[in-house]
Amino acid sequence: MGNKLINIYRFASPQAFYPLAGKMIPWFWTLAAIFGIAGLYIGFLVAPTDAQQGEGYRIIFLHVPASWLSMFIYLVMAFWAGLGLGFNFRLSGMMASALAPTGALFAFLSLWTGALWGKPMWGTWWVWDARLTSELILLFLYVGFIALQSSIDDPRRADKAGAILALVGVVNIPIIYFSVKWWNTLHQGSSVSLTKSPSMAVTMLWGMLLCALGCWMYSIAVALMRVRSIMLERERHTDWVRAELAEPGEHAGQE
Amino acid sequence: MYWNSFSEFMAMGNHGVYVWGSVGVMAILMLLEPVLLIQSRKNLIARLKRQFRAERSDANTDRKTSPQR
Amino acid sequence: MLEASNIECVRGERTLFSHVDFRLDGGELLDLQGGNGSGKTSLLRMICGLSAPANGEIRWRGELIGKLGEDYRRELCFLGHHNAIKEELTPLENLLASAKLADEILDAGEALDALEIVGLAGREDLACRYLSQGQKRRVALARLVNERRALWLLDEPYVALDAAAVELIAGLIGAHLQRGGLAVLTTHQTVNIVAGSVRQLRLN
Amino acid sequence: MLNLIRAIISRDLRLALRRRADLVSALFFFIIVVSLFPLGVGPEPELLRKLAPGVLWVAALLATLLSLPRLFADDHRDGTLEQLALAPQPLGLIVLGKVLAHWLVSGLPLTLLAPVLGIQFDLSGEALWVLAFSLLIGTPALSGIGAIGAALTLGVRGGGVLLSLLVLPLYIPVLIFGAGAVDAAVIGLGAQAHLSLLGAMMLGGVFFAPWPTAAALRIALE
Repeated sequence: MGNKLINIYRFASPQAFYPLAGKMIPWFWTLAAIFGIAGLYIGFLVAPTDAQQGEGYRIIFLHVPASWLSMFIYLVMAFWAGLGLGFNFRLSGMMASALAPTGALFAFLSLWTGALWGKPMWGTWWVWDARLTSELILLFLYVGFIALQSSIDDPRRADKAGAILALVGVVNIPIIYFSVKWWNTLHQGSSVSLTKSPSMAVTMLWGMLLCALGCWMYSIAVALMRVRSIMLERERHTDWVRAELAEPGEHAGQE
Repeated sequence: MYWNSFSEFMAMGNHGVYVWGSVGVMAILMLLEPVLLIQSRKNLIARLKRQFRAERSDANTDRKTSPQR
Repeated sequence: MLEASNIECVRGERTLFSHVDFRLDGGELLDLQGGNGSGKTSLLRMICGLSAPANGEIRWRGELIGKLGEDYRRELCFLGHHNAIKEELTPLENLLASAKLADEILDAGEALDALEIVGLAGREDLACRYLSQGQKRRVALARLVNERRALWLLDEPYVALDAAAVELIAGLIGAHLQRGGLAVLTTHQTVNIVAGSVRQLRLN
Repeated sequence: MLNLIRAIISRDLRLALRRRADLVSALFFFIIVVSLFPLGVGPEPELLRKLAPGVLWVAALLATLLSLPRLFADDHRDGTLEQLALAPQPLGLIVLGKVLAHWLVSGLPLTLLAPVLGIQFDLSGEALWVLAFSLLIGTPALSGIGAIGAALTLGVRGGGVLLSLLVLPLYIPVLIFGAGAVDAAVIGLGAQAHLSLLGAMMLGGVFFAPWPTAAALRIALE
């Protein structure tokens, strides 16, 4: 029991995680490339056209994964943040800050692809559709999180404050989504919904899933890259960073 | 394979601008993010190395001057 | 009763102090000394439980102060760097409000007496905005007159006070120690406190 | 416990009354913003009736936001916040008291003022009632949720703007149901569903929000 705890702490220490993350990054890039290429191949080259929406529907293979990831990353971010707040792991706060920009990127991409989809479907770039509106609010939440963390100098306080914000955000997201949906149905029932294709063909589903997996692997790879930089920056006064950055041949001369 | 020709593929049934606009922006941003990360990481490492070297040379000069004191 | 072992304080990247140990029992006073930026205030805030030490632990009656929580806070009286008085309120209102927030019973008569003792007679109904720095400090210190909690934590209590007031506060602290209370002070100057035993701790 | 909350409220109210200028300027901000809209969009009663719920609610939101930065900043500056954090009661209860006091000096006056401004927008009698009632139960939620943001940005660079960035997205559900209730009343539909959801949000905002706020305050004091 005690041993296990020590192991978790060891893993959670930046010193142990830094080289591990470095080894994992190429693997996640490879997976991202495989899934992404497979998904795009199915989505753009194999899948048949949609009778109702024409070829424009193929944006779904980008839009839906981006939306999923933007929401999923917020959840993961809040999970790390909560873990950091509860158990005082240094690593979790760093993970949360490393995830936020990628989540914001996906929220933006979801809005962008949504707008480019809306134009041919609804004849307008922007519709106050429940999904798009919630996605916009999610982007605001990400921006708030990043802005809060970047305006606090002490990284420990930044982590904790960000964690509280992320947790409050996670509690609020369902409420926001529900309220926006309610508001939407009262004001205008949009006839075409982005995901409600009459019959979601199996190939389409596969394409979407593979693209989403690709985006997921991409997020992990990018987040690991970012967290490594954050570790170096924050732990720059520790010995392990010095050892990590020591030029070859210098080790002998140091002592 | 669903498409008959490359030009048909590019046209996307008259929705080419929207489809390729989505694909293009998404591809650019998703490539840009890691590139920027690698860039900033290089800068960070260079900065830290400079800092460590400066500290080391400070320490060395201290050692040299200390016997005179 | 109050024990600290192996305390370490880190501010930003700098370690202000480490391996600080002390033990304080009833009737004893701990005088924290050290230059500016040596971490006196930080240590005092750790003893309060406002901030957590980077390393080490602080115990009150044998229990960790973080575990005790409200039970610990019920026994301590902290006077910080700031006076914690409201400029818009009068000295009397300030004193009554702070007693209420600290969950203490203090009637207006006792409060007036306390203000008189610290030399603010006649100024009870003047908004604190119109008082001098030293007088504001006296308003804050008037709390100590009727304070019967076991542990006093005072950050630079003598700042901005004249010699007579310093004498008076030293007397209040002395009486507190004689009742068996504990006190931790941070100071720049040494002031004689007549009762109890004084321990000193220098932080560099 | 109730004594403590009462003590906090009476202290904060007394302080607010000694500093009436702040209170009044937030109210005038509300009045001015609301009055700007007819000047911007034209005086057609039909259009104004349609805009009224949204305009009044958004203005109330902004007016609340205006007074939020000072919720903890004064106490933080003069050291009172440390004393509150060291009081032998849960900090969450103290925050609850401060939230209620904040509502009494910002939300309640807005509620009382809103029907008068609603007349400018040609709202019917019933719509005015619903407007006042929706603000009455909606503004406590604004104070409660806003307190989280105020605590998180305490003593932080660019606090005021950052505060709006953090808090406004969280206000959206309150805005939707608050303005929606008035809207429903204007159209002649029942506003009850909106109002009960708003009531639920108020309970959540007032009784749940003080705890994360207290945690954020402790972080700010560290």
